[in-house]
Amino acid sequence: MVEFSMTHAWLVPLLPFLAFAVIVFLTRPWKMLSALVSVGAMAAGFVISAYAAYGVFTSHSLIEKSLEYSVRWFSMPGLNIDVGVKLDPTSAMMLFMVTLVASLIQIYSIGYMRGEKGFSTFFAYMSLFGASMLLLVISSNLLEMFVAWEGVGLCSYLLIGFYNHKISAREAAKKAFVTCRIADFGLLLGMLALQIIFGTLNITELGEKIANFELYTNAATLTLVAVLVFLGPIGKSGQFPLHVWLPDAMEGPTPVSALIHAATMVVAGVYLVGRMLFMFLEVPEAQQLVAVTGAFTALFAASIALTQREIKRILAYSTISQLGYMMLALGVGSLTASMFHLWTHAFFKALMFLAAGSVLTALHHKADIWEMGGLIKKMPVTGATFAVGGLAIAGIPPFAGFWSKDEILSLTLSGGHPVLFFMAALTAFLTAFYMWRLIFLAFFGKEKPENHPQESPPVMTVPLLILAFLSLVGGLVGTPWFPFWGEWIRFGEFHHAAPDYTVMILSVILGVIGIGLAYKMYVKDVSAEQRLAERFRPVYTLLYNKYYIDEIYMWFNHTLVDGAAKAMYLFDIYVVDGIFINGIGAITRDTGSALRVFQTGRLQNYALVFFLGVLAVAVILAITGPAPAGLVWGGVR
Amino acid sequence: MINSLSLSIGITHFLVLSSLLFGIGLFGALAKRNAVMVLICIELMLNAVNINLVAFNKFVTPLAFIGQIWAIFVITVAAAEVGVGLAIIIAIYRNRLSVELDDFDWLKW
Amino acid sequence: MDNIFSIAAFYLLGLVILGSAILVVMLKNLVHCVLWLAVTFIAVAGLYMLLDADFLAMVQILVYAGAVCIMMVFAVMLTQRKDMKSSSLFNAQFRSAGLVAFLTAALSAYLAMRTAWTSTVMPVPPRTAEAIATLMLTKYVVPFEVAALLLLVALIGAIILAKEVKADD
Amino acid sequence: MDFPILSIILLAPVAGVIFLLFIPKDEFKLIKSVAAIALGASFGLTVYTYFAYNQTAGGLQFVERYPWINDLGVTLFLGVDGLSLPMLLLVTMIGFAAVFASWNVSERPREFMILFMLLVVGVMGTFVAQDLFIFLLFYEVVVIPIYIMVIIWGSSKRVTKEYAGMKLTIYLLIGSAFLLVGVIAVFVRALIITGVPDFSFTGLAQVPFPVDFQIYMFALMLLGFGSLLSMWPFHSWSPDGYAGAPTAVSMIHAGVLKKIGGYGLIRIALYVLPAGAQFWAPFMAVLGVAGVAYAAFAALAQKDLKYVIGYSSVSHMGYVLLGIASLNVIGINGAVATMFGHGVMAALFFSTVGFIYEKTHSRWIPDFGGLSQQVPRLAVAFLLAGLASLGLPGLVTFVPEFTTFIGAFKVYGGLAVVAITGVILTALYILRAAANTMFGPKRAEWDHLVDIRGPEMVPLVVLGVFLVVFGLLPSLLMDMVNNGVAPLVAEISDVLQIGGRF
Repeated sequence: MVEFSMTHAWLVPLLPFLAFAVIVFLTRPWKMLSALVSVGAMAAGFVISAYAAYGVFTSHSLIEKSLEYSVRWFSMPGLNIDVGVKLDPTSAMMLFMVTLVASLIQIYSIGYMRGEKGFSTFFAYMSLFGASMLLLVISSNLLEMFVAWEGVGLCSYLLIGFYNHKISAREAAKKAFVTCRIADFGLLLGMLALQIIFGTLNITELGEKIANFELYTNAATLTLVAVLVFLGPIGKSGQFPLHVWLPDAMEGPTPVSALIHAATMVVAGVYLVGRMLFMFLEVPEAQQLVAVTGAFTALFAASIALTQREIKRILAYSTISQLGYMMLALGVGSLTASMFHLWTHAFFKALMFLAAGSVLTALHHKADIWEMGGLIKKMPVTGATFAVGGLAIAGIPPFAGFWSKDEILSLTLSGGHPVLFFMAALTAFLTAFYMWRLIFLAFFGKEKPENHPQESPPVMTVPLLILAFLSLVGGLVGTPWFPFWGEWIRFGEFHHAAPDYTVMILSVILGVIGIGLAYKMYVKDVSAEQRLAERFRPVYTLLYNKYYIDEIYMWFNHTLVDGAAKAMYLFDIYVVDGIFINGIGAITRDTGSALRVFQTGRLQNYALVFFLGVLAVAVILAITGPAPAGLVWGGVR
Repeated sequence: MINSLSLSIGITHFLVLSSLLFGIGLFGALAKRNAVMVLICIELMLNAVNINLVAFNKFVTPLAFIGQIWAIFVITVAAAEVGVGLAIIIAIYRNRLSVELDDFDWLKW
Repeated sequence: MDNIFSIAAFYLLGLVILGSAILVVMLKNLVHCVLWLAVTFIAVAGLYMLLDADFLAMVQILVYAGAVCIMMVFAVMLTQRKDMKSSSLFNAQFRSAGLVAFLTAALSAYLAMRTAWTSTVMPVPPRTAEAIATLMLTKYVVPFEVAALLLLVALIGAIILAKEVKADD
Repeated sequence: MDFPILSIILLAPVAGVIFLLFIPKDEFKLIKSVAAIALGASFGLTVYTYFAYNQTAGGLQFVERYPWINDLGVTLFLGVDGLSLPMLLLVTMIGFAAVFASWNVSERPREFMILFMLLVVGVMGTFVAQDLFIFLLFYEVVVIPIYIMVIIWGSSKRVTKEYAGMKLTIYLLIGSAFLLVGVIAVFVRALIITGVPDFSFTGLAQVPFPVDFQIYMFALMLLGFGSLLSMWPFHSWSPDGYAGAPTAVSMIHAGVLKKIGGYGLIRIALYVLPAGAQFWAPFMAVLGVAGVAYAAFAALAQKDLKYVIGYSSVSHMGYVLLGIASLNVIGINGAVATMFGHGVMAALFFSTVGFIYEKTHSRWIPDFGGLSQQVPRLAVAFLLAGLASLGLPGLVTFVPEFTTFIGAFKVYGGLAVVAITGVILTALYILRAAANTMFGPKRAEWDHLVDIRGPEMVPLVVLGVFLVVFGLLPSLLMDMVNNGVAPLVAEISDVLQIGGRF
C-alpha cells in the first residue's frame, strides 16, 4: 500500500477531479449523494496521501532527491512540457495537510451548507478545488503548477461568487480573479523567461541549472526573473500591495474561506516560493524583497485587523498577516520555518474560520463582533475551540502556533535582520491583541438579548474538535528539542540550532501582553476602544479604511483603465471608422452620385453607348489588323 | 483603289448592302420610342446578318451549306425572339399601359 | 454574276430593300411601318433567290413576311390605343443614334470592301432543300433538335408571359 | 487515393444543398435536420481524418489531384497536413454546431441553411486546397453567402445590418484584391523564373524569388491576409460585422473565416516568400501587439455583448500575428494553435450570445443581470467561453497562448510583454461582462426565459468537449500543429539564416 501510494500519488488529485465530474454530470439532483462523493474522494485521497507521506517520511533518500515520474504533456522542438509528480517531504506534508483539512472542512460543510440551493454545485466546486490544489502540490513542472495555480484561482472565483446573486459577492469574486491575474502576469513572464533561458520548466532540472546559472545568464537577469516569479505569490498569497482581494473574498461561504482563503490556496504562493527557493537563494536582492514584503505585509495587515468589526474580515487580515510571516521565513532562507508555520497555520486558521462559521450560522449571518457577546455560554464547543485557535495564533506554548512563530522569529534574528525581527515581533504582539479582542468581544462579556445562539450539530463540531486537537499538538513535530520537522523538510543542510530561549520567552511575553491588553480593553473597560479611537482619530480612520488602498485602486481602475478604454473605443469609432473607413466610403459614394448622371436607366441609351464601344473596338482592330490590301469592289481576287 | 469596278456583282456588293441594312436597323433600334418598333428594327438587323450568311454560302462555301443552315437557325431564333419579345411587351403594356421606352427607366436605381 | 439580269435584279432589290427599310424607320404610323417591313422581307427573299437559296427564300417569306409581320400587327393592335398617326416617333437621342448607326454601317462597309475575300467559283447545287434537309438530319441533328426545343420553350414562355394575370392570384 | 475522403467532406454539404432545394420551404424541422446531417457527416469524417492522419509519416496526406487548367498549371489539388487539419476540424465542428445554434431561425430557414452550407464549403475548401488558384477560388465562394446572410438575417443595433454586411464584404473583397494582385504577380514571376506553370504551394515554394520582389509581394499579402485576420488598424469590420451578422455567420466568421488570414500568412506568404516575411516580421509584431492592447481596451468600453467578443477576437488575433512574426517553430505553432483555440472559444461565445439575444432581444449588458439564476446552462456556456477567452489553463486556449508567448518573447522581448498584458485586460473585460450579465440580483423581466435545451445544447456540448479535452490533453492539438509547422519552418529556415536576426 505504501509503495502503491507513492507511485500512484497522481490519484490524489485525480480522485477529487473525478468526483467533480461525477457530481456535475450525474449526481447533481441528489444532494447527499453529491456530498458523499465529494467527501469520499477527498477521504480516499487522504488515505493515499497518508500512506504516501508515511512512505516518504521513512525513506531518507527522498530528502535530497525527490521521487519523480512524469508523462509528456505536449512537446515541440525547443519546448517540452511534462506533467508529473514530484514527491518529497515538502509535497508529502502538503498532500497530507491539504487532504486532511479539506476532508474535515467538507464534512463540516455538509452541516454548514444544509438547505442551500446550490448544495451539489458547492461540493462540485470544492472537489474541483481539491483536485487543483493537490495537483499544485505534487507538480513536478512549473507550467503544470501554473495550470493548477489558475485552477485554484478559478475555484476561488467560483466559490467567492457562490452567492452571486449578491452584488458584493459577484464583485469580490471578480476582484479576486483580476487581482490574481495581475500577479500571474508576472509569474507567467517569469516562467517564459525561465523556459527561454534554461530551456526547461521542470523544477528539479531548474534547480540543477540555476545552481550554475552563470552558464546561462547573468545575475541581474536572474534577479529580474525571480522578482517576476515572486509577483505571482504576492497576488495569490495576498501580500502587500495585492492583498486587497483576500478580505473581500470572505463573501464566499465560510467553509470556502476556511479551506481556500486560509488553509490551502493562499499558501500556494508560499509553497511556490518554497519550491523555487533555490532560485531566490542565488539572488540575494530578490530574497531580500521576499523577506521585506513578508515582514511588511505581516505588520501592515495586523494593523488593519486591529480596527475591523466583521469577524471574517478580522480573520482574513490575520491570514494575510500570517502569510507575511511565512514569506518572511522564506526571505530569510528557511524553508523549514516557513513550511512549519504553513502547517500549523492551516490547522488553527481553518479551525477559527470554521468556528466563525458556526457562530455565523447561529447568529443568522450577523457578522459584527460588537453585536455578539457571551456566546461561549450557549456555544461551548465553538467558543472553546475558537479560543484554542486564538491561543495558537497568539503564540502561547504548547499550542502549534508558538513553535512555528518562534522558529521564524529566532531565525530572523539570527539571520541578521534586526529590523525585520522587530516588525515580526510587533506583529506577534498585535496578533495576540486583535485576535483576543475578537474572542473577548464575541464569546465573553455580556450576552446580547436579541441573539438566540445555538450550538451547531456534531457534523460541524466534530471537525472543529479534531482541528482544535491538531492546533494543540500540531507544533510538537518541530519543537527545538525534537526537530523532526527540520530534519525532513528543509532546503540545504540540516542545522540543528540550539533553542533560543530569549526569543522564546520574548514571544510568549508579547503574546501574553497582547491577550492581557485585550482583556483589559474589552472585558474590563469596554469603552476603552472608543476613547482610543477618539484620541487617535486620523490613525483609527486610516486603519479602519484599510489605508484607503481599495479606494486608490478603484480610482486607478475607474479613471485610468476605463478612461483608456473609453479613449480607445472613441478613437476606434471616430478616427479609424469615422475618418478612415467611412471617409473612404463617403468618397466612393460621392463619386458614385456624381457619376450617377450617366445612368439614365434607359435601355436604348445603354445600347447606344454599347455600340459606340463596339465601334471603337472595331476601329482599333481595323487599324491594328493586317494592312489593307486595297479596296476590292465587286470581286474576288 | 477600286481597281475592278466592273458591273459584275460580287460578295462585296452583298456585304455592303447588308451593312447598310444593318445600319438602318441599328438606327431604328436606338432611336425609336415604341418598343414594337425596336423589335421590328432588330428584325431588320437580323435580316442584314442573314444576307451576309447567304452571300458567304454562295461565294465561299457553296457546297457545305453552312451559311444557309446558319441562316435557318437565325430565323428560328428570331422567330422565338419575336414571340417572347412581343409577349414581354404585352405583359409590360398590361402593367404600365405604355410601350414607350422613354417611360421605362427602371434600370436606374 | 455577270448576267445583266442578275445585275439589274441586285440593284433593283437592293434599292427596294434599303428604301423600304428607311421607310420602316422613318414613318410615323406604326401600321405603315409594319407594312413596309413586309416589303423589306419580301425583297430580301428575292435577294436569296438571287443567291441560289430558294429554300431559304421560301422560309423567309413564310416566317418573316408571314408570321413575324402578322405577329407585329397583333402586337400593334394589342398595345396601341392612342393616336395611330404618331405611334412611331423618335426619341431624344436620335441624332447621336443616327451618327453611331451611320458610322457602324460605314465601317462595316469599308471593312467589307477592304478585305480581300477568297472565294470559289463553284456554283451552288440546284436542289438546296434536299441538301439542307440531309445535313439537318445528319450532321446538324443536335442543333436542329435544340432549335426545336428552343421554339417550344419560347412558345410556352410567350404564353406564360402574355397570359392574363388573374386578379386574385 | 483509394477513398477520396476530402472530396466527400467537401461535397457532403453540397449534397445537402441539392437535397434542400427539393424540400418544401416550410418543413422547418426537416430542413434543419438535413443541414445537420450533411454538416455532421463532414464533421464526423473530419474527426476520423484527424485521428487517421499518420503523424509519424507527416506531410500531405489524403491527397487528391485532378488536373484542371493545364495551361496555367492549375490542379484540383486537395490534401491535408498538420497545419490544415486543425483548421478543417474547426470549420466542420463549428459548422455543425452553428446549425444547432440557428435551430430557431424561422425566417426562410431553407435559404439560410443553403447559404450557410455553401459558406462552410467555401471555408473548408480554402483549408484543403493545396493549389493557390483553388485556394482563391474557394475564398471567393465565401464572400457572397456572408453578404446575403448578414443583410437578410442580421440585426441592426449600433450600426444597421446593411452597413455591417457592406463593411464585412468590402473588407473581404479588398483583402482578396490585394491578394489577387500578389498571387498573379507571384505566379507570373515564377513562370518567368522556372518556365513551368505551377500554382501549387509546394511548387511555388521551390522558386527562388529575388529578395526585393519578395518584400513587395509579402507586403501585398500581409495587407490582404492581415485585413482578413482583422490586423490592427484594418480591424474595424470585425466588431461591426459580428454584431450585425446572424449567430451562425458570426460563429463561422470569428471561428474560422478570419483564420484563413493567419493560415494564408503561414501557408502562402511565409512559405513562398520567406525573405519578405523576414523583412516585415517586426512590423507584423508591432501591429499584432498594437492590436492586442488596443482592442482589449476597446473591448473594456463596450456595453454590447457582441461588440465585447468582436473586439476580443481582434485582440486575440494580435497574438496570432505576433506568433507568426516570431518566425520560429514555437511561435508559429503557438499562432496556429491559438487560431484553433480561439475558434472553438469564439464559436461557443457567439452561439451563447446568440441564444441570449434570441431569447431576450437584447445584447445590451446593462439590460441584464443575474441571468445565471434563470438560464443556468447558458451561464455555464458563457462562463466556459469567457474563461477560455482569458486563457485559463486546462482549456484549449492556454497552451497555445503560452507557446505563442514563448516564441514571441524569445524574439521580441519587451514588445511581447506588452502583448502579454492582454491576459490581464482580457480577464478584466470578460469577467466584467460575465458579472454584469450572468451574476448579481436577478431581474423580474427575464423570469420568463427558458433555458437552452434539446438541440440548442449541441453547440455547448460539442464545442465544450473540444474546449476541455484539447485543453487537458494539449498534445492532441500541438503534436498535429507541430507536424505541419516544423517541416515548413525547416524548409524556410535556410533563408531566414542568411538574413540574420534583427
